[in-house]
Amino acid sequence: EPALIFDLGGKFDKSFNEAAFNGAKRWADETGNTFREIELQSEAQREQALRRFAEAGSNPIVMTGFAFGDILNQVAPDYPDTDFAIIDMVVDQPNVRSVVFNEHEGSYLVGMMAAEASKTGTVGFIGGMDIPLIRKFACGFAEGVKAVNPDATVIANMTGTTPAAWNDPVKGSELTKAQISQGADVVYAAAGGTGVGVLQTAADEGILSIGVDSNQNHLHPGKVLTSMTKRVDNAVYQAFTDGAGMEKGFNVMGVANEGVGFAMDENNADLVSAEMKANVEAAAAKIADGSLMVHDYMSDDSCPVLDF
Amino acid sequence: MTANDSRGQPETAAPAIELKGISKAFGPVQANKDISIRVMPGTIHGIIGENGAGKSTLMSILYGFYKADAGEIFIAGRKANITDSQAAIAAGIGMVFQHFKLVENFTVLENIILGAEDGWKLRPSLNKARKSLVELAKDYGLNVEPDALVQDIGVGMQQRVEILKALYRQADILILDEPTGVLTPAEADQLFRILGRLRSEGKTIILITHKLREIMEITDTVSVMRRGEMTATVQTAETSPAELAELMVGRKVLLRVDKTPATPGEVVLDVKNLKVVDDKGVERLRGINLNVRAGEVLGIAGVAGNGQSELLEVLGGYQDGTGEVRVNGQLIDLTGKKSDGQSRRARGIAHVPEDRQREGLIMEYQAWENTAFGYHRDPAYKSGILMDNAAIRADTAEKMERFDVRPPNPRLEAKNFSGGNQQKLVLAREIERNPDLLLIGQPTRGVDIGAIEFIHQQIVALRDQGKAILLVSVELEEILALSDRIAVMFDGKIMGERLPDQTDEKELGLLMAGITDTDRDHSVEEVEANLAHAGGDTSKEV
Amino acid sequence: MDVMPKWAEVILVPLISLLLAAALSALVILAIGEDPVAAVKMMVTGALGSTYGWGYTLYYATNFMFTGLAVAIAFHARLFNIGGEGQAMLGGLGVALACLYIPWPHWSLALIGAAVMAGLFGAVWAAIPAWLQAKRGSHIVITTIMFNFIAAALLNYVLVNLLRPRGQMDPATARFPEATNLPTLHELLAPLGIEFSKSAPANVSFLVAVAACFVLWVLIWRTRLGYEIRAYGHSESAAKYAGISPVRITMIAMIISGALAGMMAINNVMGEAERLVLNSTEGAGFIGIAVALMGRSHPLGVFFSAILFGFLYQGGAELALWTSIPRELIVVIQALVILFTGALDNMVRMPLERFFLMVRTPPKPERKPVEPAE
Amino acid sequence: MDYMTLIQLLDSTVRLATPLLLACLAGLFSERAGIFDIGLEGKMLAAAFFSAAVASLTGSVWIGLLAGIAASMSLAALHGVASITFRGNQLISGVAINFLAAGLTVLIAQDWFSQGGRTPSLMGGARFEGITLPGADAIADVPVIGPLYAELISGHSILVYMAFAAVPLTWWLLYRTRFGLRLRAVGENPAAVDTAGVSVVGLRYAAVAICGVLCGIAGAYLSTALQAGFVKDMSAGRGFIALAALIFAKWRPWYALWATLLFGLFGALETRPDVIENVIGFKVQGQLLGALPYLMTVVILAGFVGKAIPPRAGGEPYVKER
Ligand SMILES: Nc1ncnc2c1ncn2[C@@H]1O[C@H](COP(=O)(O)OP(=O)(O)OP(=O)(O)O)[C@@H](O)[C@H]1O
Ligand SMILES: Nc1ncnc2c1ncn2[C@@H]1O[C@H](COP(=O)(O)OP(=O)(O)OP(=O)(O)O)[C@@H](O)[C@H]1O
Ligand SMILES: [Mg+2]
Ligand SMILES: [Mg+2]
Repeated sequence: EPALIFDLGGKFDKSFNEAAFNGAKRWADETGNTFREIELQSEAQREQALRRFAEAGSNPIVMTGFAFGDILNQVAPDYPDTDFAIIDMVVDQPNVRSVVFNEHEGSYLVGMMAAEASKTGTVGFIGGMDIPLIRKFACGFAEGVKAVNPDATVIANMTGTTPAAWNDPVKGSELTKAQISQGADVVYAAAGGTGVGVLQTAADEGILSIGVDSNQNHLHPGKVLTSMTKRVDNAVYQAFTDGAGMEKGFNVMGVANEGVGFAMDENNADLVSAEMKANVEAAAAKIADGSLMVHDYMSDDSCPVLDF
Repeated sequence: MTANDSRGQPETAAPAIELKGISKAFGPVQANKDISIRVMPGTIHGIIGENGAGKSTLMSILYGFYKADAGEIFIAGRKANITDSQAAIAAGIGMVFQHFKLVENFTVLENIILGAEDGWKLRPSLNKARKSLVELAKDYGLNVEPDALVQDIGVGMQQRVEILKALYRQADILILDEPTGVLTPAEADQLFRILGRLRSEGKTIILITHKLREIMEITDTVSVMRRGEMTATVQTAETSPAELAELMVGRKVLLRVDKTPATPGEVVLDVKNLKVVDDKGVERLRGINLNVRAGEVLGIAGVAGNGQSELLEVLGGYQDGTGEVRVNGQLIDLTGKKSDGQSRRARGIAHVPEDRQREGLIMEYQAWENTAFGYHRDPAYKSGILMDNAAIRADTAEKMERFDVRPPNPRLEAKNFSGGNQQKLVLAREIERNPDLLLIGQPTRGVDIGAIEFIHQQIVALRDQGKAILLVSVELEEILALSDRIAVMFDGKIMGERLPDQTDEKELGLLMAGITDTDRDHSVEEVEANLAHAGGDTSKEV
Repeated sequence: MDVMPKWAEVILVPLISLLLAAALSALVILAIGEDPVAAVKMMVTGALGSTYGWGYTLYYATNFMFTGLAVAIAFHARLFNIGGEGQAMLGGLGVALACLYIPWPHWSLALIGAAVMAGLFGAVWAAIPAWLQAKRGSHIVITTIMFNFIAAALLNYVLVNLLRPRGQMDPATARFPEATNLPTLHELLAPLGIEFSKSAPANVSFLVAVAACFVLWVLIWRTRLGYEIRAYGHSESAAKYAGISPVRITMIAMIISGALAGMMAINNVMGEAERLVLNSTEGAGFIGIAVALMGRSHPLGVFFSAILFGFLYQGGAELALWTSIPRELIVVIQALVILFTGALDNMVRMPLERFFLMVRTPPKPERKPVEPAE
Repeated sequence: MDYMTLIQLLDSTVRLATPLLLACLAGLFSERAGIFDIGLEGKMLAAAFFSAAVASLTGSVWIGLLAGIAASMSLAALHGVASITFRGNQLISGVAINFLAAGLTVLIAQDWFSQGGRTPSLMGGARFEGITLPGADAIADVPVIGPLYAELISGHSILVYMAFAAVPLTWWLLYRTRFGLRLRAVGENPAAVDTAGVSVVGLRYAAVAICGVLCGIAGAYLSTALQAGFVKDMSAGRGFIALAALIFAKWRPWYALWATLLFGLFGALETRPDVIENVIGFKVQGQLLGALPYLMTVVILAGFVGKAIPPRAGGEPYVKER
């Protein structure tokens, strides 16, 4: 029986963890099998959950979130017969599959769309907490914007410095309004539950928004320009399907293998012109074949186009 | 069947109040035991008894503040069902509690209408109250400033507010629980004039007091309580203070202080030009000069709030001041780090503060912890880096024994001792230190006569050992009885010094009102006007 | 003066309160369609049924002991320190600096060094609000709340911009060197021949916490400083009379309080995570308030209520692992326990008192009835 | 900073201050009556959930508002039972209520909607829309007062106007009516109220109930006016900030308005680093920006606000005999 461990945000965070849950559920629905899961309540439970599931014979064990990396590195050698998959982090152990996503690439693509959809030449980014992962999103996004419109302004705000920053839609709303008053007409939210407020306010105020992780286009049909999809669901689904004895090593999920991308569906069909779509797809192709390198904030802890 | 018939006594009228078989226990403590009492209309009925005898409890039951466990209450011959204060008020009962029940940051007027407003809007109620206040003031000479905050007026004034509260509610029966405990003789006299006035109007008054002089002066009948029981009820005219005292305490009580003339020695305390400015910037002491010699008691008389408290505080080390204070010839710091209670104690100054509950004791501390209070850094109470609790407890047991503190249990919390016994705890702590100088404020406030006798004996004994004593009291009787010299304070200054055998209450009373030409005749109004001027912030006295 | 025998007050009242909380929790579990009996069984065996369970229970309890004691000592001086959370964060920073930048030869020295740093950092973070309260009259409740937020921002800055190893995704410090790793109870007990679970995080900090309980008990009830702190807490006016400086007591009580809260970091940061992560305190500072209040600010009470909360945390984790009961249920159970044992205790006490008053032998006639009985 | 920016900043201030103001006034009633309440946060959260949930189920935001108020009042009643009837510790009771609300809202949300502790998004009549005050459109283009009226004063949800109206109302109730006199008295000296023949228990329950109503509106404002639905923990510490504002305001209604507006302004400034940069001339580092409101509060508190004296009987249960 496989197991899935969600990060502290909880499985219904409408983005990252929820995507993982959807992948697991898809697997369960298709195979008719069951899986174990746990939503963590505290840091100490990371190791506890890993060990308990491993000892109870769960295999493989999939976990979401970079915060598991350090602990998995310690725990994995103790259970050589158990396979682990970690999402968003590289752990170099023989029984671990590491799945990382090139969020900067996906963000670059939606950044391009934002720049093309923007009439004011000003777009906004709203992050949850100011942590490197979020800067990676922001930097890729800004680069995409600048690629289309070098004169565009990117306003980037972070919501807060406590965990409440991920669950403060009211603050998300206010930030959106503040960005609107500075001229932004497309905003990209990478802020968990706070993003709900961003998308809502953007819809209310008649500007476009960009969702994150899952496809959030349906939240406000016709108001969400697109979503930067990070196919965590596929990663989990794949790990569950491969089951025990799966292939280990690094899996880099980028634009090339459709690990990240932008969401198109009937909800945003009218918002994205054919030309826009073509441009973005062309860029995607270039990223895929390596002719276009999007700067990864994590590579040198800095961003050439955005100042934090 | 009326209350009168039941006793079969010939009565001209039904008693205004009759209590039958009232019992009340607080947990294991039986505060009132099967108490019966009848109070005739248009009389003043005194109740006396030791601390903790159950007087306040009984009155609180009558006022509906506590519920009796058993017993019945009859008002004007009819059985009354007093379930709460509302019912008591409706039955025409008003009560002035021992500890005033006033909202300190409300105005006088607001306090008076609280609970007796008419209508839900405040304005009309206030206006109406203001009018009746003027009338009441005229009728009874109860002058108050309606818009003053209660925390800014003196205790005497607060007392009036409490009485006005009852009168405003048209009380026919007025209960006063130790009303004179914090009043000066002048204020007390005025209170009694008002009570006399009320009696003549047919109102019934119950007066609880520890002062036999007051009982003899104003009451018609007096009841004595002991240990939760009503032990006697007598006509005031047919009894004497000595008899009452004996009924109360169960033994003969010396009503005078026996002392030999003083033999003053060296100057122990020498104060020059002492000034104190309080937090609000008001000058509370305006250049005090005085000295106290070894082996004498200097009594400081004065209306509460004229700087006596500040004098004790600054000498006790917890109020900053300027000027020159010497103890045994050595200058002491009046400000800064070295000026605190600890350094004063190190200089041989002991201090019995005016307010035992707010300052002298930690009410939640057990008796033994309180015995160390202020002296907790004494090496004798130390064992290694810890406090030697066993030593403190042993010491406490001895002190309690010597000072006859009851119950003599070092592990009882201070709040569970009666007022008199709390005071003895403080005295034991301070006197047994054998200080060079004892500062002592209001030593017998609210204390029963048995305890007063004892406390006075201790003070005299300390003096006879050659110690210097600075006594502050608003009780002129006490000042006259204990002091070897008397200084009168008014408005932060010493108005004059007198010798106890060359002065009297009248002269001191005038000095206390700031009037120095004491030979002339003075009208009541003049004295009052002066007093009002000096009233000051005395809320802390309550 | 007590109506009830001491054992009833100390054991019976909390026990019945706890049972009431459990009964209500059972109803909630039933309402969401789960089996309450099985759930309780799982919690108890999961938290107390094995050395593994105990290892986690005690780990959480250690955190709560530190923060609970921190709140308790401040309470004795009538100061309400809501800032335990921020002080613990700063304590974590202190531990991290001590462990990362000083080459410790042995864990025992590292523990001492880290504890000192943790205490120091926590104390400084408490001393500022204390000073503002003592000197400027700024209400300590507001300032400590504000300092929690400021601490979070500071920690965020330090971890993201300064202490995070280059290229690391996790806003956390590097792992502390091997030499600073604290021995777990497993390692400590093994030489004594006691088998204790290897994987549980309870470590030597637990012993430090227990020692802190004892030291604090001595401090509060047996030393002159404790005497002064309590005196000040009961009555500021009396404290002044006795020559106890309000400024000094406010500062000292808050510094001790902050140091204790900061020292929590030797458990969660040094003992468990072995690196400093952003979210290391996880609200333990706030739980400390409940722990202190439930323990009536007495170190022994704090000890037991910390264990109770440790039990709830670990039992809750077990529930989350093996059932589909949502983790919020655990929060509800915690709420009910706090409510019944801490706030509704009189609901149990009042009828009990009446009962004991009824059954107690009537006072002997020769006893003076008005003298308060002991 | 130009005029429009100022207007926008103040507009944001008003929105952010409104829930704080309502909660602060709620706390004011409770604490003025002598009942400390650190459970404002929990009551707000519960109200936020129930108003959104019921609005979403019924399609009517007004019914939602009532449900939110009812939920908040139930928790207030619990606080009352614990701290008034059973004379329990008011702080513990408040802590417990915060936990209870945090847990129950998600639990029930999951049970009702299965959307991971969220309610569905509210649409149409299920949420409060901003209302345009008469004439706002007409004078919008008038310089200075046009934007002031049309942007800042007009266009908020009805709850904002209710919150602001609650300030004079509270003042009037407290200082001009019999109820207010008694309420203030019971927080200062309950024995005085008791001996005056007025029920201490009754008054305190009334105060706690009013506290419940106001917290209920505050919560409803979060989820049905500012947002279009409930997200777990969405009160995000605002109850504690309201408590700080209450102390800041020295338990007075008008001061409460200024205090919460100040906190609102800090919050608004935090969303506009560009404005701050313009005003002070250099860029404020991100985390410092986040900490700024709290630093400013401490500075103002230490520098300008004197000692705050709470209601004297606050926090102590009223026991007249043991
Ligand atoms: N609220 C209370 N709770 C418990 N016990 C009380 C309470 N009030 C009084 N008692 C007990 O009842 C006894 C009688 O107290 P009461 O206040 O009636 O005495 P008193 O005669 O008024 O004394 P004093 O002269 O000191 O005012 C006391 O010994 C005390 O132990
Ligand atoms: N809550 C209480 N619990 C126990 N005993 C009490 C309580 N309240 C009062 N008492 C006791 O009741 C008796 C009388 O108390 P009261 O309130 O009349 O003041 P007091 O002790 O006479 O003080 P003072 O003489 O300074 O006015 C004392 O024995 C006091 O200790
Ligand atoms: Mg009495
Ligand atoms: Mg008395």
